[in-house]
Amino acid sequence: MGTQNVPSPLEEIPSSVVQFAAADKLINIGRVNSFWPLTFGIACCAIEMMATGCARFDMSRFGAEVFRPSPRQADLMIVAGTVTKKMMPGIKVLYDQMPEPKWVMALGNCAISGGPFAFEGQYSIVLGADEFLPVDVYIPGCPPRPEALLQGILDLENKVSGWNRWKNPEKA
Amino acid sequence: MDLTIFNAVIAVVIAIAFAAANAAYLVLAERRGAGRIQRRPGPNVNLFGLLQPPADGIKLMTKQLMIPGGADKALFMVAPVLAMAPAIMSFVTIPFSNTIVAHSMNVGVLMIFAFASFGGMAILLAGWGSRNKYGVMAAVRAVSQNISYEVPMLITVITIVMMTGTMNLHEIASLQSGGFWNWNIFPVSMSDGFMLQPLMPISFLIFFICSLAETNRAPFDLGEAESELVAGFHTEYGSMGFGLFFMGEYANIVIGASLITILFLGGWGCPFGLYPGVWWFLLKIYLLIFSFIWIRWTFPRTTIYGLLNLSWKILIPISLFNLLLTAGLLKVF
Amino acid sequence: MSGPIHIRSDETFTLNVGPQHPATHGVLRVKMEMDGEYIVKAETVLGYIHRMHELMGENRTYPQVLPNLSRLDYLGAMGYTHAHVLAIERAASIEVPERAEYIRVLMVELNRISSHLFWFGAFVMDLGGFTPLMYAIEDREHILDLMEAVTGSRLTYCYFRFGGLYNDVDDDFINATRAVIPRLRKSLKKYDALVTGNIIFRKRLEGIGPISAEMCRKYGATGPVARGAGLDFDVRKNEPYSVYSEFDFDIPVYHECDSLARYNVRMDEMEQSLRIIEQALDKLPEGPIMPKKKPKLIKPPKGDYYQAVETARGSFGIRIVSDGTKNAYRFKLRSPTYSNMSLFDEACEGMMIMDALAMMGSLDLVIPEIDR
Amino acid sequence: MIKDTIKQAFLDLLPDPEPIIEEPVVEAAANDTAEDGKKKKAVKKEEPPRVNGVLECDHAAHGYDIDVQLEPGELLAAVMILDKNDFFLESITGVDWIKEKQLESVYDFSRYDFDQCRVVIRTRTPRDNPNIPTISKIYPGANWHERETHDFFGIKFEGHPHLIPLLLPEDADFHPLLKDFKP
Repeated sequence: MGTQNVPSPLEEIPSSVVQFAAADKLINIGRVNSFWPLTFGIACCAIEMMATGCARFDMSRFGAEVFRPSPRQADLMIVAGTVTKKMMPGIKVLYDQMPEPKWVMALGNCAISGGPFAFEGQYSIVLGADEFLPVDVYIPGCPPRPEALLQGILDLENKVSGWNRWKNPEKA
Repeated sequence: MDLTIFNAVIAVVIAIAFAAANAAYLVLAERRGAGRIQRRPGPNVNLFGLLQPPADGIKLMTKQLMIPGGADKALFMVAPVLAMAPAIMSFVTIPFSNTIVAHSMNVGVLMIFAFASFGGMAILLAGWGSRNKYGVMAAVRAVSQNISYEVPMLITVITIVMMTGTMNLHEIASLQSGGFWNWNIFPVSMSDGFMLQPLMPISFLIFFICSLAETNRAPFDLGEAESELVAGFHTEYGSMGFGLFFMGEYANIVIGASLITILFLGGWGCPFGLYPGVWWFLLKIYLLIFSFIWIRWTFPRTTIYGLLNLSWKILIPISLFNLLLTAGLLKVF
Repeated sequence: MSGPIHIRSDETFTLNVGPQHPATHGVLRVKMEMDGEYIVKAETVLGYIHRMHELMGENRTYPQVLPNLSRLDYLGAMGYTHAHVLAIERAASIEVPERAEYIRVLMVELNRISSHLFWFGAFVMDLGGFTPLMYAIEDREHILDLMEAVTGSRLTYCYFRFGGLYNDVDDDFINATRAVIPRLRKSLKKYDALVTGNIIFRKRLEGIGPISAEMCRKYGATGPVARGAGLDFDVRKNEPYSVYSEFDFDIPVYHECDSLARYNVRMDEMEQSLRIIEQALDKLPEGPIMPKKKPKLIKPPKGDYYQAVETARGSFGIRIVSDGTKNAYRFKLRSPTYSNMSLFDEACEGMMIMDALAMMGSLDLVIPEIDR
Repeated sequence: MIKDTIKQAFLDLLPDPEPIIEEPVVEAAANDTAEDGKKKKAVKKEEPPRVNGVLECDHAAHGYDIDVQLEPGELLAAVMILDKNDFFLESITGVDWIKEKQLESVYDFSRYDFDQCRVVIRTRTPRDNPNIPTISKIYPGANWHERETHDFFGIKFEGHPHLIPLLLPEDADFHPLLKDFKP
């Protein structure tokens, strides 16, 4: 999955006499165990997002099934589908309405780069959600499979807290 | 004198702890229960999901506190507290067993209803204070719902009060000790002499429906009708404000279940008269809470007019009739 | 039970339902002028997922456009690609082997069931019941498994080719499909018991959102919306394409015109689709899946071609104006939900918001298909 | 058969009824293979634009039965005939004939009953001042279709109650499906 190694803002805090590292770690692990995504589907990928939340794949195992319809209660924005120029301000507002800390996932090729709709003569779409949002995890696919979304959530957990649910079998 | 104050403080602390723990773990129970009903595991990875509520709590507490521009700051801040506090206060008078009761009051039933009516107020303030159209609509709905369902609920409670002759919850529960045939729900009650009460199951049913509606649970969750009003009255609440609403909701459920248990199901008494104690009480309330969860994940939502019609056209006439007949029966037997 | 009598007050406010709203199933916006809980006037604003498929159809060659059709309506993608290949085959006069036609019908009907199952779950979720969605999606996953084994994708299929198919089905697929049919039949019975009979559910739908046959005609509504208004219109029967004339199936029609009628139509349609699948499996002929003679470059002769098919949402049409080159001169997509949605503004006037949203759910909207 | 009724009604409507072209030119091309089409293309380019008139088409080859081309002024009367005969509006769209400096508006009609008859009405208007009367008074469903056609082609529908962009942004001043459109 396309995670980037951007240093988390917590690492930039200058060290002081009192160390909060342990507390920070605990807080981050708490956060990553309860990503509440925003109920916000745009196109095809939203169906796979719903499929991920439903019976067979069940995002709830990782505490991430609480889809909140209000951005105030959400931590994670999954941009699932093509972002059009008409919709972009709306998505920006939704992102701004989410309280910190918040994360963004670009689900599917459209949200990554415009996908199949970036063609000559296109006037309507934004070429990827990262044109106006700080995307944390990119999940390619058209649409991505539910397993890919689950892996994306696990990657985001790792990115936020540096904590792994399981040992990486490839490294061991 | 000092001891009384000390006792009261201890009681309140225990009540808060009990309410908070209950609320936190009931959320988990709800999520796991929903999962079971929906053929999926639910949150189960960290210690069978037992660490899920702390994780949610940590997350909610460390989230940014946002007050939307244009909101009434004071109302916006006070509403979640008002949703949570009365629920905790109600715990003070609930007898968990013959000995475990913080303060046994003569007007315990009345006090709980007084506090319960705060719940509607909190929703109104939340919806109004957040200056959100969905919020206001949800608030208006929730208030009309609370008002409509308090009436049949109170009328039903009067039948109990008439039968037992007291408003003290502890006494009401004590009168039902012995076995399930002594419970108020049972049509033939024998605690102090033979009493024929064929209408008590109806009272129980009305009370059960009303407590579902009073706690804003599905199928009566019009205040936070997710598919229509986004998130209802707490649309603008994030972080712990939302958390308090959530906890308040579950604390209210516990209160509702406790009240049903005490009024109808014999409180801490064993169904067969053996080893009465707090465990029976907890068993009963958690069974009731499970049925609440079950109902929530089974039924679709009613409409606002369907809901009000149910109360004013069906439940209130039935409960009034019920009251009248019960009074007549009490006179005869 | 319809709503109580509404006494209008002078004060109204505007409520924006969408673009991000749980009930709109995507990015649709309805500007509602509200009087309390009542809708005085509604205006739908579209275009939030307008991706300009039609211009793509003109800029790209015909095979290149094929994947687009499944992005149009991701729930019933097979039916839409079917329309495209049929249109091109009609324009370029390509013969299709019989086996391919049968497999196409098989796939389209499987896809129709999966689409209706998803709609069923989402519709009940609109009404506040969350659990049926889970059951429906679980059943849907079984269908997706079948289709994935053959087509290679879960949602946005690009399985049909001009003249035939990309991949032949094998015995495993046929056996697995035969095994899934009784399972789905059982599920449909379960949904009937669980949802259709539920009193709250019926009270919320009976008599709510009336759409009369005349209104359907004036707005060009098709599919289950028209069939719920007593019109026995189904392109598969009225204007048989592919090999649909070989199959024995009924058009479910309900005359109540309300949301429950539209719900019932779709539930019955799943049963009919199962019947078609059974027959297609029985009749499946042997043979090739691609024609022997097929032009290397698809260049339909100059002219104007129209092809209508019945998708899960109604009559979908493709108009191709060809100028004899490998790109279309004009590529018009007539999407059924566009017409179905256009009557929402008029139909929801005077309704309460929760009834209006229940009606919106019963229209079975897929927003990218409206906006194209 | 409704087909004959409608055809006769259209023939009566048109002021100078053209003879029905039984074997239209486009039809002949449809039966040819692609290779032949290539050769003929050079010839066809000089073909004049289609004249107004009623055309009976082969449903199997084109997907519709009756194809009428008429002046914008006759549109309302023609649509009224279809309305009386219980047709429903499938869609409205446009075609940009840039070489002929004309915009064509295409109306698709169909029927709900089994007497299947798809009717296509075309009307052409000059490209520099495209004006066509609205049919949204007869078919309210045309409202959205006409707005969409206005979005994409800039055809102005006279008398339309609410001709603002529907699919394009509210302030859009471009018409993407015109052949000379550059984003």
